[in-house]
Amino acid sequence: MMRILVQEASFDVGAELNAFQAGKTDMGAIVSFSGIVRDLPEAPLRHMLIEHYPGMTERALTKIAEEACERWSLGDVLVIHRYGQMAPGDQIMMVATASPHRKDAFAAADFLMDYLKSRAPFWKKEVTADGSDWVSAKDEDEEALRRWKQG
Amino acid sequence: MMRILVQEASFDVGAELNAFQAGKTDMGAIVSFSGIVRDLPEAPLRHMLIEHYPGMTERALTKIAEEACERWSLGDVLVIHRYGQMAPGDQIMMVATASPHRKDAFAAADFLMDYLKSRAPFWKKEVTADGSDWVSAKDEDEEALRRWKQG
Amino acid sequence: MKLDVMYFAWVRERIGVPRETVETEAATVADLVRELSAREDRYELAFSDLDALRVAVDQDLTDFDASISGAREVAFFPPMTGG
Amino acid sequence: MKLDVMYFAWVRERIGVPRETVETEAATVADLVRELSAREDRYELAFSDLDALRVAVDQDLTDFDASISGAREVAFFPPMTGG
Repeated sequence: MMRILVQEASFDVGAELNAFQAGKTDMGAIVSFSGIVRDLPEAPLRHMLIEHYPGMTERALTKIAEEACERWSLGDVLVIHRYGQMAPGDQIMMVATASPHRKDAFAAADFLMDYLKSRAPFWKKEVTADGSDWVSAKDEDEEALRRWKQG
Repeated sequence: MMRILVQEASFDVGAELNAFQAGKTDMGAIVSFSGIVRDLPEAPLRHMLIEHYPGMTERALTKIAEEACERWSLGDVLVIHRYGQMAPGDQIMMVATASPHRKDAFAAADFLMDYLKSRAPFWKKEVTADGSDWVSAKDEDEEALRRWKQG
Repeated sequence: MKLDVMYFAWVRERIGVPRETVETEAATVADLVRELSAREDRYELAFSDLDALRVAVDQDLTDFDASISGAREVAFFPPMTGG
Repeated sequence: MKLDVMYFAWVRERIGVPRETVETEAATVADLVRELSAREDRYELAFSDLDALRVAVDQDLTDFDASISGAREVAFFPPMTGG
């Protein structure tokens, strides 16, 4: 079971978490991650723009969620990721995992985030008073993937 | 910054997560864990009773949260844990962590759960049609603590 | 000295009370356990397997060798199962 | 063959269009890159450092050695920065 949403509209992370949890009496453990647009200490952020690759995005997220379901005992997976224009403090995305075991719920959410970050086709651009810049990928994000690469 | 609540009353995990996130424009990453009363496959659960040690509970949770704040870069920590009687599907507890870095938010929430589970004075009793039983601590919960025991 | 002794979960059920005040000169938790166990069967039963028990002195988790001199409260309970 | 070629983020900005249809007989992604780079400066500039680029063929992430025979769409973009 999984639900993947790629949308421009904002969403209510609390309402989504409640809906995700509802009726899960066979799952004791729910982990959620939410990503929020951070303001920049140097130059105040006017807004963030997120570009994505329609079609491939849903495909990549589904593959990542399917792999998580193969690796861990999960009852449900939720991924919501926005694109378009966002202000500081706005919700960018969330993932949630439900499992009978807390270790599985944690590991799967951590895995989903690592893969989503470097393998789902989203690109962030930060717009400040000084201009705009595409956010660079970090070496540590590629390294984070290596942790999951062998059994 | 931290907020520790030990209460009999139920709570709305979504509303708590939204309140926790609100105004955190300097924290990009929020992780939450929620624990739900699981039904039992063998004998349907009538209810779960959680006993605690008033005074020591708050003290233990505060110490655990303080240690998490020393180990990782956290902007905020939330712990809510209920005691008393709960039905299958009810919320037992939640923790949430906010950090500029997703790795810190994940590690701290995972750490909080491991310590809360074996070091905060809560005891669960399951009541079914067949009678009632105190839940036994699991060896794996003690083992989970060892992961955090050296730098 | 006067000491508040508290019991939780199945320890409480076996002892039959959640807390009591005892008059004791025990120097350590282990001494206190011996004193109580000598009193009545219900204590001896509750304290029969110390590996299955945990103890807190003044609300800090500790072990059975810990001193209780000057302590206000000592609590006995099984391993915790929160979360 | 006719191929939809798509560009994202700063690759799109350098090339100047988000997508275009090209007529090509290129066998691999690398061949296609050479073909496009030979056309105009804006392509040569966008493709000047292949280490800084990622490629997807028919919406699957792959590498520059990948075959594009029979492919419908090829997309070029910088490393992803979602989450």
